[in-house]
Parts: sequence; structure tokens; C-alpha cells
Amino acid sequence: MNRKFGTIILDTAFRYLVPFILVFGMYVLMHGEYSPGGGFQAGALFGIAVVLGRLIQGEEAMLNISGNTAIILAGIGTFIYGFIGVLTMLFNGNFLEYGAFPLNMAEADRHALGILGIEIGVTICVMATIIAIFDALTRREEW
Amino acid sequence: MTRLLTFLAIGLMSLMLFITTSGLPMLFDPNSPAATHVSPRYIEKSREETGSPNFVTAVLADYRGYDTLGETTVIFTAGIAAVLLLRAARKHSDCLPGGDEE
Amino acid sequence: MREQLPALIIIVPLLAALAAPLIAYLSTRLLRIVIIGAILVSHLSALGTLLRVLAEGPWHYRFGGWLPPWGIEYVIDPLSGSMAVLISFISLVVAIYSGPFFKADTWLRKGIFYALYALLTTGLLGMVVTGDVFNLYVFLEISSLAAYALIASGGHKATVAAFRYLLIGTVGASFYLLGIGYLYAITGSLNMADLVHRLQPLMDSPAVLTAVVMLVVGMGIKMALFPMHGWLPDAYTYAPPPATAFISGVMTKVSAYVLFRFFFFVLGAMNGPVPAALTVVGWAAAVGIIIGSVMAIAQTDFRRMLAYSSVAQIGYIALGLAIGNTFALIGAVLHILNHAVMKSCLFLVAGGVKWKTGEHTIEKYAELSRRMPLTMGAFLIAALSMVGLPPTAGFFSKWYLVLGAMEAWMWPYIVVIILSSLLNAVYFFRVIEHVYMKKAEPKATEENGGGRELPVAMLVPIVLLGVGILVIGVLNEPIVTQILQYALPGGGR
Amino acid sequence: MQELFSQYFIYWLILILFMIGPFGMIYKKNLVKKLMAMNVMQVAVIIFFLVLGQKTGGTLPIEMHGLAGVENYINPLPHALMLTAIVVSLSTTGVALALLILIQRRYGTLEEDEMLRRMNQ
Repeated sequence: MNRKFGTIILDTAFRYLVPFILVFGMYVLMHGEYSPGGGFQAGALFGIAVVLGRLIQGEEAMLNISGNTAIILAGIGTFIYGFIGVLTMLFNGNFLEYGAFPLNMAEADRHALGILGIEIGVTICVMATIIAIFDALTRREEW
Repeated sequence: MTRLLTFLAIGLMSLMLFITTSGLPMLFDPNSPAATHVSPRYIEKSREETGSPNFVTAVLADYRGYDTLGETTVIFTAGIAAVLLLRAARKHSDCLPGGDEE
Repeated sequence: MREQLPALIIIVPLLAALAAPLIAYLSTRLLRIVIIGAILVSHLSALGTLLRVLAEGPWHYRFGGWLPPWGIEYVIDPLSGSMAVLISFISLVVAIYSGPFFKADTWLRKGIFYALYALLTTGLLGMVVTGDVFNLYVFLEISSLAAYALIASGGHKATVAAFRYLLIGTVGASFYLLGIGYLYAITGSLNMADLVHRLQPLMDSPAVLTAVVMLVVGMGIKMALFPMHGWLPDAYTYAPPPATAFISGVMTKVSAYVLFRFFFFVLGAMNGPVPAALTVVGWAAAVGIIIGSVMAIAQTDFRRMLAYSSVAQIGYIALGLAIGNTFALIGAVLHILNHAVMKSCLFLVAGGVKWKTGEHTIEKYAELSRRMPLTMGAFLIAALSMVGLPPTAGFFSKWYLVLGAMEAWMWPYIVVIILSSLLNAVYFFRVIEHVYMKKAEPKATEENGGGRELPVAMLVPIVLLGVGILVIGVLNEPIVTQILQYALPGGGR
Repeated sequence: MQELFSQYFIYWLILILFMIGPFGMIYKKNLVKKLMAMNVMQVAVIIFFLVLGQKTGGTLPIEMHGLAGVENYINPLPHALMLTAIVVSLSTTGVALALLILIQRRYGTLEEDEMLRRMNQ
């Protein structure tokens, strides 16, 4: 769907809808520890926000991530996850041992911080992968 | 013929599966091994050990966080696999060099 | 960082794979260096781990610092350590080899290919060193997905082959997961060491029977054990050469290793339904050896011949497991090692010939000994080793298998091994005859013509593996007494 | 008999669902239907694990005020495992669909017989 097919109605609806989707995605990401939710769901929400924009406004959507950027982002997102594990290894812990962070806070809080970090990585990866697959599926002109 | 044999194998396998369900613990049994061996630790301690009141998140992101790294990698793999197949194919002979061009 | 070595085996190639698209975008030359460097680091970590394990006994690495039944642990004993060394070595060699195939590609293709390749390596290594049955499933899926994509990138027929492999492979993985589910239902644990204790009193439960059947079917599909080998010939034939060399070399063996791990370390070879399952596996393997060899004779495409020969060779490994005494197990593990090196070498040669002449059929191999002498020398060694002639590695694994079969009084198995060696000789000497004796037609096709031999990046891996076969053959005595002996159940310290 | 039926009924349903997978993959000739059979099989395994996690008298595995003790919460481990399995199943389906698009573009059909005929031409 690189061509724009939106009408003014779709366009306006999209403008009102996307901020709420993004805020809700943020909420699911941050609140994932306390209720059902977390990185995967938040990533899906962010991804859908971008895909909606691509569907309605085509290639020149205001909230757009190109396919190539998405591939790189997907790698970086998962890399963040792995890198947090490597960080704990540098601080003399085992891989992904969040308690090893040399921060002046309670053990449980350090774990919560680590969980938040990896959830952010997961979110970026899922969002970018959804966009990349969508981009690959809808790109016809190369054929 | 091969199909018939395969169906026979599937039939035999189903039969065996049905007969051996009696070895499984009873449904929803609070005293089953799955409920008493490893999981109590997650329910009792995850709040103080990981700071997460959601036990599933605690298991997913902390106790078995390494599995989740693998899981995220699976998503990444699927993403780049789809892009390789759909976008990065060559225009004329869509294969890696050395593959079977037609 | 020395305490972190087991984690580095997996983490370094994984992180390299994740960063691959970004690095490829910046510089494709850098990408190749990073990927090869990462696999090299992984190989060195595996070597270091194996040396320490041989000196001090099994090494447990706890992810996140959680104690085993609750967290995930890696257990490296001599068996998994030597498998990790083998996998990372083959991966390293094939990664060096793959360079000339991607000269003219865009950054996207290069980045994705190397990312998938490193992910395949990561997945296989993860399956080998893990001590947690569910973690094994996750890495099984990583390696499978990467393998599907790599196979599918070989052209139109490869797409169909990959789709079939995907369907069948996912069935295998689902069977494996349901088998784990049964084990989890009756024990409540996912840790292998914990399962050993908790399964002992339960071995006669019908649920264990189901779990064993599930594991045999699931891993049997993944390792292409005889009646479930349908996906293999097409997948190996149409995949791009660097991918085939690696996949054929180690992927099926890792599944064989998983079966070995479950039967002999987790469940115990003498308990409950395991001996019956092993008998079934043994007969399936015996039939598979004969049928695979006969089918290989009928092929005209060199790669397809090698693919069917793989079905037969997997049969040897399964046969060794089925006989189950010390000699046979040494034979099986040694054959995993030998066959990985031999088959990778042969597929590298096939890819090299394709790269040079654009041909795959055996007839077109005529007179290649003059045009690429070193490559064909390596091919000759690998072929003789597949047949099982004494100074090469292939002889010794078969020798141990025959010794094991004799000790267990399994005469039919001995007949099968000898008969299949004869069949191997038939189809390999056909190729050798073409290479060394037949006259080529005057108009020989040259795709990447010019010089006499392949480029150095392709030649070095081929020769390295060819020499490796001889080295393993000559050094098989120390390999068995210093390493493999401790790798068997009860042999470790 | 009644007892047995009520105790193991759900397991039987799951196993029927599970065996539909291989059966459908062999019996159906359309590649998309084969893929759907594969998905049914994966879902069966997921449900199997989730059933193992259930407990009579247990509630959601999220800590609530004034509710302590192991027996009050269902087992969180299968849920965490199955989140992974769901993602794996989704990824496999994604790759399979990409392959199907390629097959459709090349051969113009997703019926297996027709495709094999065109492949061997």
C-alpha cells in the first residue's frame, strides 16, 4: 500500500486515532509488570499505529518508518535485550542477572529496572518486525 | 499406498495417545506435580525477588529471561526471513548465486 | 570474564547476528569480518570450555543467577562441549567459504544472509549446550526458521522444498513440545538434571511411553530418520551451496545428539519403554541405510546423491544409539564428528564446482581433476572416507560400530553396515571415475572461468576439511581415549 | 466410566485437535489448508500446556491484596512458556505465508497437484 487511498474521513479519523494508540502502547509497556501486558503487546500496538498510517496515507504518511530502517531497528531492539545481559556480565553477574547492576537501590527494584529495559528492547523489535513484514508484503513494484 | 500407511500410523498413534492419557495427572488437580514442584517458588517469592506482582512477567522476563531473548530472536528471524524472501530476491533470477536458476 | 565462557559460546554470534543489518548498512566488508570474528570467538570459547570441562568435570552456568529447577542453566559436559566445538568449527569454515558467492549483492541481501547464518549457528549451539528442555525447543525453532529461510533463498524449486520442510519440521517441533508437555505434566520440572531424579520412580507410567514416542517422532523428523526423511533430498539439493554445506554438516546431527541426550542421560537407556524405542529406531535406521544408499546410486545430480547418502549416514548414527553399548556409542559420536566434516567437505566441493562450471550433474565432473586438482584431492579423501577406507576418518567410526554390533550379537546390523559400505563404494567410485578418468567434452562450460583453481577463500576451507578428515583418522585413538570416552553416559567424572 | 470421562475429557479433545494436524496435512491438497492444519496442531499443544497450569480454586497469576498462598493462584510457568510458543507459532506462520506468496507468484497456484505438474514441465 504505497499509494495513498485515504479520503478526508479516513484521514481525520486516523489523526484522532493514532495518538491514543501510541499512548495506550506506552501504557501497556510501562504497566506490563503489574497487569497482563508487556513488551510484545506494546510492540504490536506501536506497529499497528505505523501500519495504519501506511494504509491510509501511503508512502508519505506522517508517522512512517521505511522497510530498511525497520529491519535495522528490529535488530537493534533485540540487541538492546542482549546488551543488557552483557552489561550484567561486565558487572560480575551472570548473563541477565539484573541484581548485578551497581545501583544504589533495593534488589527487587534493580530487577524491575532490568525487566523494563528488556521490555523496551522487545517493544522495538516487535514494532519494527511488524512494519518490515508489512512493507515486504505490500511492495509489488519490484516484481 | 504411502498415504494409506501414513493414515494407519496416525491412527495407531492416536489410539496410543488416548490409551495413555491415564498416566497424566487429573485435570485441575491442585496437588499435581506441575503445581507442587517448581511453580510455588514463583508464586511465593517473585514479589520480593523480582519486584513484579505479575508472576507471568516475573517468570518470562526474569526467572526464564533467557527464553524470552530466544523468543525475541525468533521474531527477528521471522522478520528478516520474510524480507529476504519477498523483497531481497533478485529481479531476474531470484536466487542466490549457485542456486537453481530457471 | 573466564567464568562467563559458556555464555559467550552463544551470546557472541547471537549479538553479531542481531547487529548484522545495521553493520551491513554501514559497510558490507565490515559485516563479513564481524560475523567471522564472532563465530571465531564462539569457537575459541567452546574450545576453552571443553578443555576446562575435561580437566574439572561438567560446568554449570546459571542464567540470571537463578538456581537450576527455577532458572535456566547450561550444562557443558565432554559430549556437549565437543559438539559445540564441532559446530562452531564447521560454521567458521563455511562462513569463510561463503564470501565469493555474495560479491555482487546489495547490503540488504548480504546483511540478511549473514544474520540468518549466524542465527542458525546460534540455534544449533544453543540446542547442544542447554540443560533445559524448553530452552532447547526455543533454540530448535531459531535454527529451524533460519534454515527454512536459507533453503528457500535458493530459487523457485527451493521455495517449494523449503515450504515442505517447514510443514514437516514444525510437525516435528510440535511433537517434541508435546513430549516435553507430558514430561512436565508428570514431573513438574523442565530441567534435565532435575528430570533425571524425578523420572526414576515414574518410568513405568504410560505418560512416559507417550513422551518417548513423541520425542522419537519429533527428533526423528528433524534428523531425517528413515521413514521420516522425505523433506531432506529436495531441501539439500536446491538450497544455496554455503547454506547446504552447513545444514547438511551439522543440523541433522544436532537432532541425533538431542535423542542421544534424552535416551541415555535423561531417561536412562535401560528404563521403562526406552529399550523398545531404541530397537524400533535401530531397525528404522537399518532399513534407512540400505534404502538411502540404493537411492543414492540412482541419482544423476551430485548434490542429490549426497543428500540420499546423508539419509544413510544418519542411519549409522541411529544404529550406534540403538546398539547402545560402549563401542557402538563411541562409533555413533565419532560418526557424528566424521560425517559433519566429510559431508560439509563434499557439499563445499559441489558448490565450488557449481561456482566454477555452473554444473551439478555427475557427467559434467569429467576431467575436473586437471582443472581443479586441490579441490578434487579433497573430494577424493572425503569420498574414500565415506566409503570407509582405513587411513581416513570414516573407517574408524564404522569399525567401532561393527565392534559394538559384534559385542551385542546383532549380526543383521553388521551385514547392513558392510553391505552399505559396498553400496557407498559403488556410487562414489562412479564420481571418482568421472573426475579422474573420463575425457571431458571439448566445449567445457566456464561460469567463473579464468584461473585453474577456485579463489583462495573457497579453496582454503575445502582443503582444510579434507586434511581434517585425515587428521581425525590418524588421531582417532587420542580423540576416543581423551575426549569421547568421557562423553558417554557414566564415563564422565 | 463417568469418572474417567470427566477427568480426561479435555485431554481427549486436545489430542483430537493435535492429530487433526498431521491428518489435515496429508489429506488436504491445498497448501494454505496444510498450513492451517499445522496451526491447529500448534494450538493444541498450547492448550495442553495451559490445561496443565490450571488449578481448582486458583485465580489469575497476579498478586492481589489479601490473597497469599500457593493454592490461590494458578501455575504461572505454563503461561510464560506458552507465550513463547505462541510467538514461535506466529513466526513460523509468517515465514510460511511469505513462502506461499513466492510459490503463488511463480506457479500461479496453491493446489499441490497443479503446482507439481507445472514444476516438472
